[in-house]
Amino acid sequence: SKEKETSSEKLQTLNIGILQDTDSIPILIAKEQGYFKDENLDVNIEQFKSAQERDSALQSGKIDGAISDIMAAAFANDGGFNVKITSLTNGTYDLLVNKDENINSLQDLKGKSIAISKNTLIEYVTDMILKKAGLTDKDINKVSIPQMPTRLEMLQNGKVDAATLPNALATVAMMNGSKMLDNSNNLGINPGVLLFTSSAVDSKKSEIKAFYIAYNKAVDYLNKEPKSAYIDKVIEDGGFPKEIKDALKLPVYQKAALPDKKDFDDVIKWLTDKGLIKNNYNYSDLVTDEFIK
Amino acid sequence: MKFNRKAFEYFYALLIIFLLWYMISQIVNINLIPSPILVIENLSKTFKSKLMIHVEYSLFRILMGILLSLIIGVPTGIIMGYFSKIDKLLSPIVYLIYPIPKIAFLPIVMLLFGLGEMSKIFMITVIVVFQVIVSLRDAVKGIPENIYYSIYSLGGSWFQILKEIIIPASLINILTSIRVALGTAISVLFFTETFGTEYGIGYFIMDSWTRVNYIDMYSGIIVLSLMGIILFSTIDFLGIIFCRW
Amino acid sequence: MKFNRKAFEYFYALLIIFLLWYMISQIVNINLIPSPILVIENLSKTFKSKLMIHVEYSLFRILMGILLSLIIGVPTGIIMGYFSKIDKLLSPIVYLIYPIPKIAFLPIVMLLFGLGEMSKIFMITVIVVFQVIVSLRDAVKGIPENIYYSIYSLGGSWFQILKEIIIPASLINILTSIRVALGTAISVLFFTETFGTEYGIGYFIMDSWTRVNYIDMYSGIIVLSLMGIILFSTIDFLGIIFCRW
Amino acid sequence: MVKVEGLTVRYRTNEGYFTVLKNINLDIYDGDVLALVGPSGCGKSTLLHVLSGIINTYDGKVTINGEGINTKKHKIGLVLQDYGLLPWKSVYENAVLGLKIKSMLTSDDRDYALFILDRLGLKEFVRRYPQKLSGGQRQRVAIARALILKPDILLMDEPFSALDEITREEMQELFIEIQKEYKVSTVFVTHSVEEAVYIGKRIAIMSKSPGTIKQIIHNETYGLKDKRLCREFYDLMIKIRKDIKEEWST
Amino acid sequence: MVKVEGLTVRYRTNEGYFTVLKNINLDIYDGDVLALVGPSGCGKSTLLHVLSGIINTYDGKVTINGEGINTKKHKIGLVLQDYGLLPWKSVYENAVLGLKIKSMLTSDDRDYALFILDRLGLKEFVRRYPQKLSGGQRQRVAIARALILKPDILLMDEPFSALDEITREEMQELFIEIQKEYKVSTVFVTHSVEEAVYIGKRIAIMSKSPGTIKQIIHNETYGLKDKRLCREFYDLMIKIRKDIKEEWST
Ligand SMILES: Nc1ncnc2c1ncn2[C@@H]1O[C@H](COP(=O)(O)OP(=O)(O)OP(=O)(O)O)[C@@H](O)[C@H]1O
Ligand SMILES: Nc1ncnc2c1ncn2[C@@H]1O[C@H](COP(=O)(O)OP(=O)(O)OP(=O)(O)O)[C@@H](O)[C@H]1O
Ligand SMILES: [Mg+2]
Ligand SMILES: [Mg+2]
Repeated sequence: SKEKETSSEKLQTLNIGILQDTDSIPILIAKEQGYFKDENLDVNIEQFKSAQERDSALQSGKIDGAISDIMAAAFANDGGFNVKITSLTNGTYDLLVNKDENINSLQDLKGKSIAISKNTLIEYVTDMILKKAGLTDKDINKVSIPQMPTRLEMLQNGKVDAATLPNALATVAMMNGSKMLDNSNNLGINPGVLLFTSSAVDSKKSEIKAFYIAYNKAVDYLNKEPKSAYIDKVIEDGGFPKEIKDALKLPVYQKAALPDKKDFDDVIKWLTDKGLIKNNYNYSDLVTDEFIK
Repeated sequence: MKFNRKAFEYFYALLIIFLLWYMISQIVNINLIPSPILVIENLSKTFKSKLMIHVEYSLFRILMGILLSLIIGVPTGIIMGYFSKIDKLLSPIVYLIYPIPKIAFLPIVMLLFGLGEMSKIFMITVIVVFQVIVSLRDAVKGIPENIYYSIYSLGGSWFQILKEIIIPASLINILTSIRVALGTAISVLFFTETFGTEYGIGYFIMDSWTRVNYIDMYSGIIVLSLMGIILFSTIDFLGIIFCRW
Repeated sequence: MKFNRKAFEYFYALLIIFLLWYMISQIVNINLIPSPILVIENLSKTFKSKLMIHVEYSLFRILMGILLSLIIGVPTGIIMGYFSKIDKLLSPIVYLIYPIPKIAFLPIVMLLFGLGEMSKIFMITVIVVFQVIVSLRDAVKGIPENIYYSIYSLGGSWFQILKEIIIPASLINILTSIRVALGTAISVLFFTETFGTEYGIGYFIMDSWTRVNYIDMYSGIIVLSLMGIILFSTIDFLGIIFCRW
Repeated sequence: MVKVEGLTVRYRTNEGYFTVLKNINLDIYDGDVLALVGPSGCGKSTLLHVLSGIINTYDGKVTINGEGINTKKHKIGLVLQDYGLLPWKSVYENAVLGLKIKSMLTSDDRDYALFILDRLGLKEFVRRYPQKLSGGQRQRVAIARALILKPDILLMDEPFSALDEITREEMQELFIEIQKEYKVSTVFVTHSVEEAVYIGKRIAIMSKSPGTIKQIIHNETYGLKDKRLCREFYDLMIKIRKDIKEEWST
Repeated sequence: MVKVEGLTVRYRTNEGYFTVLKNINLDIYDGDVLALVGPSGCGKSTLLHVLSGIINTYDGKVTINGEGINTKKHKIGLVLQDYGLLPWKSVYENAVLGLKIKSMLTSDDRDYALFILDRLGLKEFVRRYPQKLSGGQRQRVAIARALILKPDILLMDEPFSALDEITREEMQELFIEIQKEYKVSTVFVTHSVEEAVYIGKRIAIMSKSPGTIKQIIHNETYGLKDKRLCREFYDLMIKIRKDIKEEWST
């Protein structure tokens, strides 16, 4: 890698915001394994505890890109902040039911309460799962609990009958006896994406390209190495609960790819149907294939 | 006439803030700071249809929260201020609990009080009550000893001392602590209205924020401000009525 | 000896709280409320190696935040309290801004101050400063007119009036408002330390929470409480030194 | 009867304990009028504070009719040196505070209160707050409060010090009149030897700090009419002035 | 010279404006000692508040040496009726407050301050806070503050009202002594006709509220030694007493 350093021009630092979810793991690995350094790229990873903080940092230009989702991208553009989706990320979202509830199929959810966070990917996934079972908003009682750990506790202590949680916390719930009814992976939907601000897309092209080279290397690493080789580090840096170390089922990571067009259109339809965005976005409006061919 | 003057002052304050805001929005010209004109336009269009219901929910929660904080905090503070032995027992406990971020106990509160109104009001109360206790305690401690002399010599009961001396002497401080409590209560709405509800101005702001709808968000903030001003003015008015000496 | 007694009082308060906590944890027996014994064990094992650094960061932020709030809030409050014309101009503005949930301005704060220390300190300051302003203003307003008479007849300058009358007369209230501010500052750490840092006791608590590690979380809360107690005691001590009359 | 036996009072100051009153022995008979004269700072106010139950940590024994001071049971009328008015109560409310605390504000009381306030020249101020009164007016409100209570024991700390000579004499007459009617046992502190002799049945002379009682003089002129025209009146004044000059200037 | 021309002062109360002083005309010559006598509530304190610059909304004209009252320029020594001590300052700090405000606390001043405090019998209390003093001691601190300032104009509101007779006489002597030395123009309010005649060069008698000046009497006995042994002294007292009795009792 020494030769590379001399050959290429100096790259700018790339600031990436991540949340505590499994989508972020390839980035953590890339940093950890020095893949960014190999590309002569400085990546500064900023951890955020909530989507609001991540979006604030993005909107104020303090980070160039972030692990996010299609709805956040649509919201941002609708609010006048131009961001571009550059690739898909991998994560699953599980719909769980309390262990003491006698709910064995999606149909049993009728009349029950589900904890979600409103107008986010969590609600989207929940809606999609319910739709598959032929249920609508009227059939169930959605309860908004934005903080994920609180949602987890409410589920485990029977304050709600069901809840939708991301992979890591869902694993905790399942370890404690909650049952998974369905998840986004089974449905084949994947709204998680990596996005960059359009100013970063314009001014940090080579950086983003270098970033994806490292990202793909990390995906290779994840698919090749046994979980035990990296899980401790991932748990530590990713902010995951220690006790899920063995139980955690990581998603199958894919090399950087563009999101599915159907996924995208479904999300936009969901958003426009609910009146959450004013503009109707086409795939090409928000997604750029510049970095992934 | 007096009322008119007051209204004028607020009007002028609003004007200044809007002017400043307008100037900043024009200078920096980013979406983060939308022009106040757009916001007011949006507000005037949607207030009745969209925002009113949120205001009603929030108002109820704030008033209940403040009321509970006062019901608990005022007596506790007064007793701690007057009986230094009780102060010695309780103030370490207050000092220990006050700085704890109450939001960390949100799950426990939700377990105890459910997902409904109770837990929201409880959260407001538990955050605000300590400010009330500390202010009241210090106020009562600050009453000069010799004010009590006449009532001591008359053999006033503890209840009479309370009624004739302690409460009037610390009335200004009670009002101050209500003011401070109110400000805090309104701004913590934001955290208590994010769960288990789709109503409340805190929810509205947070939701607009998630949706990156800054115009809605600022509309909500303006409504919150106005709510604050109305409540604060009520207290000022009470102050004028009750502290006439 | 006096110090010992104080320490004893705190010790006893801690004991009571731990006992209560222990009983509750035994009765409900859910992992949301771990036994205090486990927490203290964890704390004693990890305090030096894990928590110390968080305490240092947080302490710095709190002290800077409080300091800034006082530097801004005390003069503003005093001036508003003394010059009723200025009060009439400024209090509508204060009343408008105070109840706004400052967290909603996070994007703007980030824009102005970045993700680092500055924006955290600013957030604390902007939340706390209004409480200081309101308390101080009300305190200065409450100084009886006739206390000023001697200095008026001596032709004291505004600065002398400030130094000889206003500050000593409102010293108790300044201390009260520092107490209230401190409690608030510590509990908002929680919201300001969640971005752009991996240090700070607020971060530690939040991080433990999202990791569903309640033992760590409660360890952090205990540390926060103890920080509070130490800071509160310092103020009590200052009060004894400065208010000797 | 009020009995003070071996009373010693200390104040705590930064420099340690400070003895204010030292071994005071004093009897106040029923219907007695004891004038207390003493140099500034000798502990007169402190003594009244003890008698009125404000100070209750002292050495010695203070009893009223054989039992300890019980402010709930005994009706103690007190005029404090700094008046002790409550700024948040109007003149009328301040004046009837004593009755209100003793919970017996009948319409007769109200009439009596207004009568006394009128006699004290405060009629037009009943609805004012104390902060808006002159010094002498405030003092009269304090006197009114004590008198309206119709107390068993009346303790007055320089009650006429802020009044002009004419008002002062009117007040003295009023006091004598009320005293005659209700026979209330009274201790009153005064700086004026003339006043002590004019009003007092007995006159106690205190020493410089730490205060002790040096002399108790039985006032032969008590009850005489037109005292100020009597020779004995002036003789007693001269005697007392001589005594205190010797006593206090050392 | 202090010149008061057509001074009228009103207070605002809940019931409207209340005229306290009405068309007061008064000259205070340099080195003058004007004793002000008036019934309680007639506006004596209010007049001193005007002269000392505390009240500055009034009708009429008040000038010192031809210009308006300027508290920054003139050194005004003021003894307030309620003393006006600052509770957070020790006796010494309270006493030198005037000098400190006028920013000239030299070591000579300190010596003078201690000398005055000693003369007022406050030596042992210099480090105490006012709340721990007796009424008379507080009053003496207030007097000390005014004297230590070595003022151009000295305004005293019943300065000796809380002092026993002996101390009072000592204070009177001290005042006369200082007045002789520094020739400070003085206005002092008193309730005692005897004191007015003993100290005053001129004696102003005020009417009942709303206060006006009824008479200004030139005191022929001013400056006499051993006044209290002079016939004229008593004659003047009797005359004044007669006048005020007529004047105030209507
Ligand atoms: N709270 C206190 N703490 C300490 N010392 C005090 C306190 N109050 C009064 N003293 C002191 O006790 C002594 C007696 O005070 P007291 O007020 O009883 O005097 P007094 O006889 O009423 O005097 P005066 O005639 O001046 O009112 C004084 O020397 C005073 O300095
Ligand atoms: N702040 C005020 N507001 C309204 N009225 C006032 C105020 N202060 C004093 N007064 C009234 O003004 C009149 C004169 O008051 P002032 O204090 O000047 O009297 P004074 O001559 O000093 O009486 P005293 O001898 O009793 O001290 C009184 O009748 C009083 O009730
Ligand atoms: Mg006294
Ligand atoms: Mg007066």
